[in-house]
Formats: sequence, structure tokens, C-alpha cells
Amino acid sequence: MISCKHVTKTYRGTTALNRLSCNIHENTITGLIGRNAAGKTTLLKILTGMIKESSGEVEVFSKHPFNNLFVSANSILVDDQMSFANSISLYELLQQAGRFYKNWDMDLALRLFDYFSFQPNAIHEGLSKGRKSTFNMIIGLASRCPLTIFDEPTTGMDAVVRNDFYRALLKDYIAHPRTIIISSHHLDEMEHLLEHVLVIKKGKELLHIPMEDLKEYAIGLEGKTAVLKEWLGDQPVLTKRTASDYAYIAVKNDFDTEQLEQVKQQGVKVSPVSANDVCMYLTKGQKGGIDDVFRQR
Amino acid sequence: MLDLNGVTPIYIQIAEWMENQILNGTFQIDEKVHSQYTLAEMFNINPATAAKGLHLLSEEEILYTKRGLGKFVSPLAKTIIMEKRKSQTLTGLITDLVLEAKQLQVEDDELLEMIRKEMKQQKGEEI
Amino acid sequence: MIIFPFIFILLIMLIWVANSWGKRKGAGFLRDRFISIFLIVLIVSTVMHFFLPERQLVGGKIDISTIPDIFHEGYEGRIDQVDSQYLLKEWTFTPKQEMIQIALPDELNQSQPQIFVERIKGLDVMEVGYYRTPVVLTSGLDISGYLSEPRLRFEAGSNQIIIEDTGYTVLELVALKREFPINQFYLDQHQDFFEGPLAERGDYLFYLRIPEQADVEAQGDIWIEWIGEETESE
Amino acid sequence: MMSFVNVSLKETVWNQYCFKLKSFYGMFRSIIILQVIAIGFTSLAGVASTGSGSMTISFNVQYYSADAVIAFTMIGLFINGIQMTTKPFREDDFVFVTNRLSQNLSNMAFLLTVSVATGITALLSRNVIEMIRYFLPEHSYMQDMDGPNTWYMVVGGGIATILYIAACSALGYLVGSLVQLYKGLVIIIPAVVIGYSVILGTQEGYIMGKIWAFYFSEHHLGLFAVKLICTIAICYGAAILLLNQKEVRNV
Repeated sequence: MISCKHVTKTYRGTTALNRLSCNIHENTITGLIGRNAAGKTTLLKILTGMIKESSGEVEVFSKHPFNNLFVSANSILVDDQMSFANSISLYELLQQAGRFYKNWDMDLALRLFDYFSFQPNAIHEGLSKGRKSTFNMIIGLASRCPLTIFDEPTTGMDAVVRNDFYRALLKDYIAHPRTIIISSHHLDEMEHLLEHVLVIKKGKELLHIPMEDLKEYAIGLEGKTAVLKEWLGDQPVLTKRTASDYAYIAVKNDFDTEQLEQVKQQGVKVSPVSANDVCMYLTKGQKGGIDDVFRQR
Repeated sequence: MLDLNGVTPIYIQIAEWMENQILNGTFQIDEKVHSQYTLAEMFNINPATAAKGLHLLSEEEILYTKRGLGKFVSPLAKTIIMEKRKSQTLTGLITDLVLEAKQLQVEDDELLEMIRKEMKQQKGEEI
Repeated sequence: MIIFPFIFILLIMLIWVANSWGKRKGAGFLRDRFISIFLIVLIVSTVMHFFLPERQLVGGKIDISTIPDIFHEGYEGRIDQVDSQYLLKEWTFTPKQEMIQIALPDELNQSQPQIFVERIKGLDVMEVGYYRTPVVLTSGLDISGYLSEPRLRFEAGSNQIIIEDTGYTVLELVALKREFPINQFYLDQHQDFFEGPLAERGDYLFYLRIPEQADVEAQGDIWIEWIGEETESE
Repeated sequence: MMSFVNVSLKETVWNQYCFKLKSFYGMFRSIIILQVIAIGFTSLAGVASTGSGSMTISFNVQYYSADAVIAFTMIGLFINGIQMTTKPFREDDFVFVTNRLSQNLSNMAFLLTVSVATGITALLSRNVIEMIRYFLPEHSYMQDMDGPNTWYMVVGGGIATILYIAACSALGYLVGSLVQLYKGLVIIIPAVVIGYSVILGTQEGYIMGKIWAFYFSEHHLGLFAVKLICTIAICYGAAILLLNQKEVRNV
């Protein structure tokens, strides 16, 4: 469905994507997780043919997406940069969108439009940020594109609308399975929807695994610093918080049950690490944590 | 229902929910259970995750598959579930209990006494 | 040409203002109906245009090649052969002296009338003929009707002919003009479309026949041409 | 499984064209505003007054024609052509199905439509000017120096007007495309044009004169149409080539 091989994108000297490779399968919901400026938006724009990769190979529906009419007709990128002509009302925008997208479901669009109580005569430019996001989301859902991409879709939405959005997305996905990518920097509010997670950092892919695996990716160990140190050796640590001789450490879960039993015997508490935390630990900068900033004093 | 943002993988929660439904008789033997899509809608989760939960139950032979029709409760479902819970859940709880007792320096006899006392109390309440 | 960039900048500003007018929120009645109102005005004017009175200059069409060059004929002494329709007016005076004065009021100095003089044997009066050819526009339209009549007066006391009106006319017009894209293909191609209408012909001259012994002297800006005399008498 | 849809270029261009007719309605309006302003100027002041004549007659003619309206429309369309290439207009298309070619083609179709519509209104505005003059209090009787237009002239002149306007929009579109690719041109182009017309315009610039003669001194309508259509085609062709690799929403 989507395959990227060593994709690099540079803008005037800054590298947004750095030899990124990934494969996204058909009819899955994939979460694209990364911090600001990790290259999420760049990747999505390359996939929908808005911009062109500097090097590497990109294929969407076995075609090179840039400037490709077929890819454009079968994909949609919903983000807060969507610009609609301001002399045209919201209702007319829905009608026009219907002209362009063959799979467009006007019935769904109108029911969502009504549910979120939009004024048919309103102008897109006059909407608040959250309302814009909601309207864009309606376009994204109703267009029923085989590749539907949401880039930070919930910006500005309130909690209720956010929930409604994820619920609507899921229901429509179940009824009409398609390939969906949602990018966000917070995973927790949508992790139940996702089948796969693609974590990127500084333009490179870090992880691309099923969501359920991500939940078991790491474990947290809590106990005496000395015991933990001895037991872990020089195994890389995801995060570490210490208070005198007591520490909490998160590490990649490469242990079998027996090893975990052993460490429990030594008075170490073993706890799972949530997917959101895993992503946070994985994508944080190399300069240590925020703790290190304060340690200097 | 489910703890979506919790640390327990959702597919395991789905499997446990389904087991509970079988135990309390919502699904009878040889009755068709919910499809992955129904479950996904009910619990607001990805269908693939729901499928994984169902698959787990199939592997444990709690459910069986009729091709093209869906998944059904196997005749031995209740027994299997109870056996599994005994061997896994109960054992895990006991391990934790023993560990905790050790940390609190509770003697073995004292611990056993506490268990007996608790059991008596519960039985008493039942009567 | 030098003003062009400034007009251009002005128009850019205008368009910018017009666009922002289109964007402002709150549906203004005028703004929403602007184009419709304009179209209605256009259609109404176009229809009314057909009911307005004729606006053409009065006059018939004339083929310019049929009009003689009266100057040439005059020089050659063949003015008699010119069609009588071009002889607009004739006067006959009896001069008291041999020296005839021709005077032009100051305000007519610009028009520089041409006087042809021919001495005729045995003539004892003075005949003045006013010849004029029609004024024709490049399009072939004869607009001679707008010209004024010439006026002459003979003052016996000073033996002076006073030209009171040479027939010169200033025509003040308010005119509709074809748009340049039409002009470019359908008008006389030698006419620059920034120029006004070109009038052709419309020459005039006074032809004096005087007694043999008489003489003519001009005052002011008058050109006298002697006909039939090889050497001009000083 | 969501089925893939195949769209043809023709269909996409048509959809975009219809969308533009609705969404860029403001462009029509801004041109109409210019025309109204030009009508106002013309009706009150006249286009030009000239005097000429022969020995017996001299004319003082105050002219009224839709020349200023046509000229304003040409400049307006030139500016709109530039506007069409700017970021906000370019990105509007990329919300829906498009590629660069279909976008350029639909822009072209849209600008041509505006040219045709505003060309017709520009020519008809002659009647509005006539009407205003007629009903002005000190109304002077309008003379029609050249005689009434024949239908043949109206149609030919209309085609020429529309071609002039369309060529201006095409030129604007090309200039805009160049500016989109090389931002520096936004200063260089006006500087060169203004500088050239200021320095050389006063002394009959040679190149300007040639260009002027090429278009404005062509008296054969057929040849003129060929020249203008070629010019329009070259401008759009170049713009399509220039913009074909241009990225959108890039930053």
C-alpha cells in the first residue's frame, strides 16, 4: 500500500526526513507518533503528493505520489492548513468536495454537519480553530478515500468533540475499511483505535510495531538503586528517576518470566509502562531528561 | 467495561471480558459470540485488536471457528476458563501474597492462619 | 507613457481594496448584488440605446474623389470650369478708386483667407466669388452643413472690402468613439486611433474679378494670388 | 476494502473549473468594480479631447468610449492572473483532487472565462456611458462620428477585446508563476518595467515600440487573432512547465 525506502527530505539545508523507511499495510489504522518537528507532517505531505522527496523511493498504491492524479483522487490529507476559498459557504464546500471525491458520502457528511451544529451559510475562515478542525474532519471522513490521513486532527477540539471524532472515525472505519494514518504527539487519547504505531524521531523511524506490542514494549522497575544497577548491568535505560538510593527505571522488556520472578524476589516492584510513556521516553532528546537541567545547579 | 488507557493490553481485556460473559452464561455452549467488528464498536477499539482477543480464546480452545460463520463457544469453555484462572490468576495472586508477607516478615503459619480466618469469615457471611 | 506605471499602481491598490471588500464578513446587500445590479444596468442601457434619437452628424455621404481641387483650378485660371455648386456666393461692388483695399478684422487673423485676383478687360465693376468645397470626414461623411456662411461688406468711403466672416467654423463636438479594438480593424488604417476625426477638402477661396486698371492691396494676413500675370507688379 | 477510483484529467479540470467559478467569484466582482470606476471617470471627464480640421473647420471633440473600461479590465485581469498563482489561491486546489497540470488548466479556463465575461461587459459599458451622458443635466448631444457599428464590427471588436484581455491575464499568470519560483523577481520585474517605461517611454523605446506595433498595428483581424492566441498559449505553456514541479503547503 505505502512503502518508503530511505526517504530523505531537506528544506534549505535542514533535514526533515532522514533516510526513513516504512511500509504501511492496506486497511489498517496507523498512528504516526513523534514530537514537534520530528518530520511527521513532511512524511504525510510526501505521501499525498504535496511535496517531493529529495531522495529515496516513495510508493503509494504502487505509484510515485508527487503530482499524481490517481494518488490525489484516492487520498486526502486533513490538517489545519487546509485552505478553503472564503467566498463559498460551508454547505457548498461539502457539495464541491462531493464533486471531487467519487466515494463521497453526502449523507454522512450532512449528518455530521448537523450533529456538530454547523451553520450552512458560515464561512470556513470565520470558524474558530477547533471548529475548523471539526469541519475538516467531516471532509476527511465523508470523502472515504482509500488513503485517509489526519495530521494533528484534534487541534483545538474540546474533549467531547475529540471523543466523538475518534468514535466516528472508528465506526466509519469498521463500516468502510480503508487505510488511515493519524499523526499526533499524544498517543493516549487514540491508542485504542490504532492497529500499528510508527514512531519517528528526527526524521528517522524508531519503531513500527503493532499497538499491543508497544504496550508490552517496556517494563518499569522500582527498587533500591544498587540492586537495580547490579541486575541491569549496562543495559540501555529508557528513563530513570532517582531519589537518594531508590530508583524507578524503565527498560526495554527483553526478560522472560523467570527473570522477572527473580527480580521480584529481590524486592523490586515490576510494573508495565504505558504506550504513551514508551513513546515519550523513546522520542525525548538525547540530552537526558528535564531533571538534568535542574541537576546542574 | 474496559480500561482503554490502562497498562493491560486491550486484547487481553477483551479475552477476559468474553470469558466472564461465558462464565456468567451470557453466551451458552455452541452459541455464536460477537464478531470482531461488533466488539470493536462496543468497546471503541480497533477491530484488529478485538480479533486478537478472540484469536487468543480460539487458541485456548474456549472458542471454535466455523468457517464463514464466525466463532462459537466450545463445549469445554467453562472448564478451560476455570482451570486457566486457577492456574494463572490464583497462582499469580499467591506469589504476590507470599512476597508481600516476606517483606513484612510475616511467618508462614501466621500467613496461613490469616488465610483460614478470611475464608471462615467469607463462609460465615454466605450463611 | 510616463504616467502609466502610476495608473498601474493605483489599479493594484484598487483591486486590493475591491478584494478586501469582497472578503469582509457580514453579507452586505450591495456587495452580494453588485454584479447583478451591474448586469441589469448594462442590459437596460443596451436596450435603451436603440431607442435614443439618432446621433449622427447631419450630412450625406460623398465620394471624396469627385471633389475638385479648387486651388489648383484657380491657379490655372480655370475657375469658371468648376462646377457651379462650389460657387457658394457672389457679390458685385463698384469701386470708387483704382486701389482696392481688402481688410480682415483682427479676430479673423488666424483664418488666412486666400484671395485670387484676376484683371478682366472691359470690366468696370468688381465681382467677388466665394468658392468652397465640402468638408468630408475620413469616413466619407459630408459635414458642410455645420460651416457658416461667408460675409463681405464694401465700404464705399474707404473703398475697402471687409471680410467679416470667412466661413471658418469651430465645431464643438461631444462624440462617441469606437473602442480601440474595433477601430484597429475597421477604421481607415492610416488614422491613428488616438487622433480625432480627420476632415478633408473643405478648401475655400475668394475669387476677385476686377477692372483692368484696378489694383488690390491687402491688409493683415491675406495672401493674394494674381491670375494670368507672368510678372507680378511691384 | 475501499475501492480505488480512477479520475481522468478532463474530469478533474472540469470539477476544478466549476469549483473556481464559485469560489473565486470575488475576482469577477473586483473587475466589475474597476469597470464601474472606469465608467465613472469616462462619463464625467471623457476619454480625450482633440482638435484637428481643415481650412474651413476645426474640431474640438470630447470623446466618450469604453476604451478606459477595456484598459482597466486588461490591467485588472493582468493583476488577477498574478493573484491566481499566489499561495492562497494555489493551495485551495490541493484540498481536493488535483495535480499541477489540472490546476493550471483549470486556472487557465477560469481566467479565459473571466476574460470573456468582462470583455463583453466592457464593450457593453459603452451604452452605460452613453446613457449617463444623455441624462446628465447639461447633456450634450452625442455625435457618432464613425456611424453606427455593424454587427460584424461588434462581433469582430468583441473578439479582439476578449483576446486582449485574455492575453493580459495570461501574461499576468506567467509573471506570477515566475515570481513564485524566483521570489527576487517580485522586485526585479516591476523595476525593469517601470524603469524601462520611464526612461525609454519618453523617447519612444525601441523594443516597446516593436511590441506595441506587433499587436496594436495589426489591422487584419485573422492575423491578430493568431498572434494573440499564440501569445496566450506560450504564456500558459511556459507557466505550466514552470509550475509543474512546484510543491504546495511546503512549510
